[in-house]
Amino acid sequence: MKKTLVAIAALGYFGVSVLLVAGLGYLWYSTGPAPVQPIAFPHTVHAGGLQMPCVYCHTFVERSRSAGAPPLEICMGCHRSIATDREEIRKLTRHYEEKRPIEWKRVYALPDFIYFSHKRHVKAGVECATCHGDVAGMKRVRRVNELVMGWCVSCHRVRGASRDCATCHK
Amino acid sequence: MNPLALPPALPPDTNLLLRYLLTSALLLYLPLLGIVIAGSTASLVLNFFGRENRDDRSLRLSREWIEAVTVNRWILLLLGLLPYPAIAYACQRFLGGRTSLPAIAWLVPFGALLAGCLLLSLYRSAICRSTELPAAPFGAGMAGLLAMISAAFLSFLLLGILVNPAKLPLVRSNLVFILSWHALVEFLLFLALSFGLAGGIALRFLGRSKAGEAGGGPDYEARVRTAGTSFGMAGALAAPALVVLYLITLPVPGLSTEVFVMAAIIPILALAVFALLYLLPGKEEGRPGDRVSSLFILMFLAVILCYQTAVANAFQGLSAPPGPLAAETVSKGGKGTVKPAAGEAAALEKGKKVFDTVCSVCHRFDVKIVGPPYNDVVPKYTGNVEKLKAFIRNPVKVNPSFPAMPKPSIKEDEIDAVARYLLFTVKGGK
Amino acid sequence: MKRRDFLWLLGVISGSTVMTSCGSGKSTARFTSYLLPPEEGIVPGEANFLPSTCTECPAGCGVLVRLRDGRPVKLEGIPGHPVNDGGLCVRGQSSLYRLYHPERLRGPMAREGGKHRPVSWEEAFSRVADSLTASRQGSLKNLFLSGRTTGSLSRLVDATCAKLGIERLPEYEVYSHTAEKEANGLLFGERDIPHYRIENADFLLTVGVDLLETHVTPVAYTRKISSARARGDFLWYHVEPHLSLTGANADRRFVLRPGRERRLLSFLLREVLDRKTPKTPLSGELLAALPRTTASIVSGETGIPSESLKEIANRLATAKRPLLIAGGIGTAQAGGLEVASAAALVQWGTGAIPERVDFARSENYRDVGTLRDMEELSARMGRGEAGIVFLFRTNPVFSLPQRLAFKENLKKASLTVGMGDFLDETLREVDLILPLSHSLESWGDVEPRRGVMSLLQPVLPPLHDTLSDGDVLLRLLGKVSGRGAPGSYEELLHAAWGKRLGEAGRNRLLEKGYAEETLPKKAVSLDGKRAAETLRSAGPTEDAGKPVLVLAPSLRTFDGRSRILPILSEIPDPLTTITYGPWVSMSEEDAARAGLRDRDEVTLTAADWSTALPVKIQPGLAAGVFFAYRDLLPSPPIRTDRRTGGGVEYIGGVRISRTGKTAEVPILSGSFSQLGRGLIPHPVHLEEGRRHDRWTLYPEHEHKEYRWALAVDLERCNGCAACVAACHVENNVPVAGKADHLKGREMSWLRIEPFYEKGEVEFLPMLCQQCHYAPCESVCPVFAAHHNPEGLNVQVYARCVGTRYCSNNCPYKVRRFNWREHKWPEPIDRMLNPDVPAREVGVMEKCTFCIQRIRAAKDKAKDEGRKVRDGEFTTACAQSCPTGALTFGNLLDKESKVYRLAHSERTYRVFESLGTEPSAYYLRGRKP
Amino acid sequence: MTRGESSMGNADKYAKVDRDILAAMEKPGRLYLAGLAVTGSLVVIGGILWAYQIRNGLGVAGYTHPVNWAIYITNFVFWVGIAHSGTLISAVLYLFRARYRTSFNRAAEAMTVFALMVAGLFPLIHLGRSWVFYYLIPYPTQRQLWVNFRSPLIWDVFAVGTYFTVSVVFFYVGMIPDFAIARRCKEGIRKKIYSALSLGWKGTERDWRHYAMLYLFLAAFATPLVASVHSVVSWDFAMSIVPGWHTTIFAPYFVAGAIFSGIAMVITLVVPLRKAMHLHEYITDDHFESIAKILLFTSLIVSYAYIVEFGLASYGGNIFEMESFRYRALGEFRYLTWAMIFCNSVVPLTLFAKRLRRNTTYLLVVSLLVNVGMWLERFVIIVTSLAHDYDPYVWGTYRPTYVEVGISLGSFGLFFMLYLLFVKNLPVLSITEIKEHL
Repeated sequence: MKKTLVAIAALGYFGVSVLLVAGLGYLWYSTGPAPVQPIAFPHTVHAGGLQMPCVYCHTFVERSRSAGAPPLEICMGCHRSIATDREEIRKLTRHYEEKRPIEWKRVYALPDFIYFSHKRHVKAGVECATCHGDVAGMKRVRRVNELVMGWCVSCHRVRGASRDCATCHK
Repeated sequence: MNPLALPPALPPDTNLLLRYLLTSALLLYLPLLGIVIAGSTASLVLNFFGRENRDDRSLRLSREWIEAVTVNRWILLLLGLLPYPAIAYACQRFLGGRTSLPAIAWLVPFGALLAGCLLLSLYRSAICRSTELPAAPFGAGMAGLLAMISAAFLSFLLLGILVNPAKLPLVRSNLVFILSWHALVEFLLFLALSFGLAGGIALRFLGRSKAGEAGGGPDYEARVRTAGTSFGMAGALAAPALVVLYLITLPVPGLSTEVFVMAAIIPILALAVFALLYLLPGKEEGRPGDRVSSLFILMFLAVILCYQTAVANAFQGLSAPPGPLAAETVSKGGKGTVKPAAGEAAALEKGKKVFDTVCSVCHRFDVKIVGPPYNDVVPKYTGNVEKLKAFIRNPVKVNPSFPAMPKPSIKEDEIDAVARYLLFTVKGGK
Repeated sequence: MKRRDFLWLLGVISGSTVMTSCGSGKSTARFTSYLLPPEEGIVPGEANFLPSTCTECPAGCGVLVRLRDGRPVKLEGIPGHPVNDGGLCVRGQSSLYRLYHPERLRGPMAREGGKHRPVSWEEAFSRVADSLTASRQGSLKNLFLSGRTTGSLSRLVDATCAKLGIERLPEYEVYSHTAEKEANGLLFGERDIPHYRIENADFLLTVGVDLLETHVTPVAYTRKISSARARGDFLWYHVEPHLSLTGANADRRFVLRPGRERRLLSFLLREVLDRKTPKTPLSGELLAALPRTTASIVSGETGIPSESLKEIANRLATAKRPLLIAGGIGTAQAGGLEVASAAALVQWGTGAIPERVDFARSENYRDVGTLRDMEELSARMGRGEAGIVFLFRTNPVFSLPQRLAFKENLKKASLTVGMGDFLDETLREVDLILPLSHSLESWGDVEPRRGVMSLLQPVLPPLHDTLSDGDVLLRLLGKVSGRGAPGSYEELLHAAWGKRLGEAGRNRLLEKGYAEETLPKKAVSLDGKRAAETLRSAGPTEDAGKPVLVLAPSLRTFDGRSRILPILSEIPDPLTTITYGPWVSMSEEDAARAGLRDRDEVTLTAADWSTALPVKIQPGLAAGVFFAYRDLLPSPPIRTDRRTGGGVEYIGGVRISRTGKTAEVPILSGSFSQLGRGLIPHPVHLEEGRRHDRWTLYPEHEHKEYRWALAVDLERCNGCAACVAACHVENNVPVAGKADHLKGREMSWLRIEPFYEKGEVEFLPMLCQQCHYAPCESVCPVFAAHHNPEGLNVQVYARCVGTRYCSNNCPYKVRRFNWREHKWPEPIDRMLNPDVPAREVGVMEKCTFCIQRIRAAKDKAKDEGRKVRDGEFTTACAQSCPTGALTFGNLLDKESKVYRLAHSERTYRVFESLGTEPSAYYLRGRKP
Repeated sequence: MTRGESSMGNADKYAKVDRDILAAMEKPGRLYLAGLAVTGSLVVIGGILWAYQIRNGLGVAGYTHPVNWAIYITNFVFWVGIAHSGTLISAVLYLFRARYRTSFNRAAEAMTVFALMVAGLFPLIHLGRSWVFYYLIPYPTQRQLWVNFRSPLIWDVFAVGTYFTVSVVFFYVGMIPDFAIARRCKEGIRKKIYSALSLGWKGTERDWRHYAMLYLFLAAFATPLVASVHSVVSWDFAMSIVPGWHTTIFAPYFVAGAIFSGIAMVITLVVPLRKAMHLHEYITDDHFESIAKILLFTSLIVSYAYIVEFGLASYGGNIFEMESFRYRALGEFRYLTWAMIFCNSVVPLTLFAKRLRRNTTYLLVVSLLVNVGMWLERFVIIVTSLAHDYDPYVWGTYRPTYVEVGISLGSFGLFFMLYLLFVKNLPVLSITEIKEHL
């Protein structure tokens, strides 16, 4: 009697731990560094194959604190005529015609209380890849750096940029 | 010059090969270290409480155990120490890829390990001679154990860095930042597995006593079984929880499906161990020692593979760590051989910018991408800027083999600038 | 802002959650591909500005709307605007809350039995149309009552009324300035309020008029006065029975018995005429009509010592460019007409007309009706003559006295249609509610002053199912005519502007937000005969009877229309520092006599009215005079003046009796006296001697490029609290609410401390002093409070653990702690400034000289490869200050304005003896 | 061989000692259980209230601006104070070889440990964001931030931390031999635990030699801590610029106060203990008399400090300071102030009478009053000084809510619960030492 009880308990314990591992796995997959986007945009083709400059789509990266996702008009600029038969492109055109903005899943997000300006960093000569990794090589964009404070600070340290709290903390 | 300084990047397959070699080396090494630690712990504890109330059985077990785990001092030294520098250097060189730590970081645990082995062998030889152990060797044993444990811990901290490359700049500037939660958890996991393995080994090798021997006999064997079983149980029960913690504390970039799969194996194996030990019959032949041990070895393997994959993930897609500012800015800057006409320069500069940001999406001068190479199409406009500008303003499909060129969203002055730039460049100006 | 921008913004506006109230949450700013690239000059993530007009009160100040991703987040005055020239009052700063207020009407509603139920616009309009025809058959009069409307809207209303056979009633304003208009009408044939050019005067005498609170166009007056003061030869005397902010800021303030203004005025008139004869001498008839009196008599009547009387008269007569303004409660009384016309005559006599009293640019109050008009309206409705009654942006039920029974009579109309933005007292009574858009959601223009046009333009699409003022009328017209709306109001306006200003003029209007027409000088002539009659026909001075309750206009909520803005109850009344709830102010003597202490509740009883109010003892108030702000007293017992038909704001013969209860009134000030602690020292450098040299082990703070500092000129500060409101909005300072205020947990980063000394009050704006040796920094265990290289005491909210040691150690007590989580109910959360995080529960927060603005300015400067220029940007408080009392800048820049001020001999710093070396410099004492 | 067995002559005496003292650890009676229940429920209530406060923010407590610190810090200082006499009695008296120490030391040491546990909670309870308390601990983080070593609060963290560690070790080491004895008398699981706790104590000469050395060392080490820790705590106030806090006298003043309140608490605890556990032979009236003398002495020091404080303010000529003390003596908290003076300065004077010193009931009453008085002292110092500081505009007041009160009661509950548990599970008197002195 006691033996079976213990056996059940043990089974439960190990089972739960396996489930936990699975759960963590799922969590990582759903909210992890490489979310599945509404439209499977291949950076490998655009930034990789065509070697399009990042600025062509992320228009504001040199002008604003937020790089921003390209307005659909920019995509349509080419895809009115190019590769219009592909499924993903059809999705794009549908969005454009129905005047529905595309809600991309965020890959990198900073807390509310942080002030970060792409403009400043780009103008200081930081390559996009320094933080975003080799995006041209990613079929689905993957977070390669956890944006933790120490990471930012160490880079500021190395480059001799300002390390006053108020530089980043609003 | 740091002896462990970075080599030039290796060809990827070499890297991979070495990585697998390293894995197997670790697989050999970590369990061994673990056994030594766990075994000597057991021995010391038994000895301590044995002495307290004249308990020959525990004293004897204590002796046997330490003998089992440290076969003799030379082997101990050999096995314990030789692989270490190799692994350290390998980690440095291949796991880390572009990373490097100061040599001292690897030398400290190595030294600790050395000391640990020596002290433990002292203890071992002492306890082999007599059961009524004088204080000094006991202390030596304690010290040795501590040294071993700290050595192991430090190594794990160092390995932990490689799962979180973003930390490296910090560690370089301040070694304290080597501390990390997931390294701690991994270390605990390692200890748990080691104790389990030690338990397995105890069940396998110890307690084979001839009758009539002092402190021998069946109850001694019972004692051995309980000891072994409890060690094994402890390991089996601790492992799953620690695995979960390990996954939680692992830096996100290190995670991937493989890691989770590998991690999920461990609780299952642990369950198997538990079952084995729990259903352990009291009889001689039912010794599950070898099976238990092998299961624990498997768990070790899983953990190590987990770790390796995590490291691989962490480094995948990561570009060069930030160097000082100058390095980046120098790479920028225009390239010019033929000077353009004075005054024209500004317009050309502007034109180039437009080309870089807009046209270059589909066009190059010499190669065909989406659109035709300029060197083929632009020359026909030579000396006729307006015509080219008109085309850019609203393009018309010319060559059926290319998709129609979309109307670029650029302003009039930009159109003018880029047209001039194109003509100038195809003329061979650079 | 054009349609395509709305298209671009599509998705941002629609239910974008901008910031969670939890400061530490991951940013929820969305990552969206919009359809079109935004307009030139609009960069997502960066702010842009659009001009519009503030509609919080009829003054019509121009505002620049600060937009972030299509959301208005801040209002600032338009520099150079003819009305407010960059300044903005506390109400204007707060009025964003009106746009985002959660209780705004979200769609048309119709009364079903007792309750209102939502209906469609179509339904609503057809209902109006039906009953229009119905009342046409039933020979009922349809009436249209609105608040003051000017410019194109007024014309549109006229047109609509004409088309639909509706009688447009005179506009209803609580502050209608009837007597002044009447007097000007009688004497000069100009039935309007002239534009007072105070900036040209060298001596200003104001009688009862509340220039700084509500009178016609307070911000304009404030700026004019401060510019006159800046000239140095300006002197300002004020005469009033109670204590007002205006009085508190005059150079000298004389207290007279309520109701005796006419005696004073006639004395002054007499004196002036005796001393100097005007360019066009007065007719003998008029001179004969002037009442004869002497200083001693008048002194006896008014209670002003006769030497002071002589002094005033003397100044008035001898000043080169004197100006006398009587108004506000000074003329809203029995015999107000005499006061006003005497004042007008003085203006005439002293040659103030037309240089300083400009009728050419009069303030467009012609169409505003009187209290008597409302009596008639109420009576007509009572007699059942009214068909449809339209109530357009007006709230008579709240402000009219009980005796008019307006509320009851309203029910007798066949249909009552209310148009407004909130379910206020009036709209609660009507049958049909047509919600109007906020002025930031609609096109329009106002003409607050003749020849001055100010633009209203939509900066965001309507948040709710509302229509703009114009479009409602157009749609109604369309419905009734059955031919659909004759175009949108927008088109109509553009056409009108084109016609009036020409193409170029219209574009300038759209770009700058205002347009000024050049008008010919208007020469008015005095009608001596009528003037004489007026003076003769004056009855005997009827004494209000003691004690008198003065219904003072309120700085914070005008006539009560701004009560719904939560932030205005959050900001303390400058004189009493009371935030929430009504109260009656009482002189020390009276309180002592009745044995009353602060917060004791008393019942005020007048002829046919009584109410219970808590008491606040008000230093500097004359015995026998109580005063309460009118906006806090629903339907007060106001009599109608028999001659002008205006309201009488003095309530005589008020009896008080204590109820024995003590009400809960949040009085923020712990002490009205500075107890000799030298916060406002006299003379300035009394603390100089006690400055000690320091010896420290720690490295000195060094400032390489910038060291930010703020200079506060106490001579200019008039305590109007505009800066406080600006700070609230700019920095997402939460609204704590009454319960917290009672516990002393207000959240404002910037407060204005009134300190009284023998009845005289001085205001001390207190904000974080950004000390060089800050006591708060050394005690913070986690470096949440730290000193940044630019001399600011930065607070890192994410790091703060909430030991509150910093606040204990702050001698100025300017740090605020988040005692609880402050909610931002939708849609107010869209008003949050994205550049400033909303603070989490349990963290300390404080002023950092608007570090987000500093950051932006430095960013811009860096792009252009230069240092930040002086005056290139400024803090929210300094920007909003109508008097320019606050100056912000870089102390390391020897050329900067703030450097000059910081090194003036008028400068001191609060608690200098503590050696904290603040970066906030206070200036006191007139320039020598 | 324990000393107990070494000299056969007193064997029975020794046996009796073991019996008596271990008898205290036998099955608990009704009263004990009731006490446990009461204290336990207080703890639960306190816990719930704390949870409530964490969920809804500190606003649920009566704190205001400007009174940012109040009851929680008061409790913190109070409990740290209580903690002091523990080590003091034990260590200092050990160094002085004071015989009557043996009857108090164990109780006192236990008190130290528990009081510190309770005290340690309050800085956390008091935090606005308790869940990030670890920002206060200097540990290497990826943020590359350290704590601000200029802040007295950080000194607190260290001081209290050190003191806690040392007193725990001291407490434990002192008990090792007794565990060994308990090990012999007990059966079952408890035996296992005791034998584990006794660290294989064998009672050989070697053991005793090491033991004595270690204990002496710890005593010597702990004594200066008594002074240092409370000085540091007092600097929380003295280092600030708040009028009424910013005084040089605070360090000695607080140390004296701490010992004062601690001694009082010892009496409060030991008197009932002696009664309940029938330990009259081991804790005699002489012992009480001597400890009462200490109480009297420290009371005099504290009173002197009061006089100095008010004196400084009155002739210091600093208007802020003057106002602060005027408010303290005559303001709305005046009753508390005078109650405090009565309890701390007036009542103890009666102890000049020998008869009263030897009357345990009277001592109990006095000690209770002193506890109250000392709590009030901290409260008055903290609250009144904050309520009226520099800028008169922000002057405010403070009214506690049920949350603070509940949590404070909870803390007392926790303390006494721990104490009750201690009484039943560990030897309340140092058996071996008592034997030494037989």
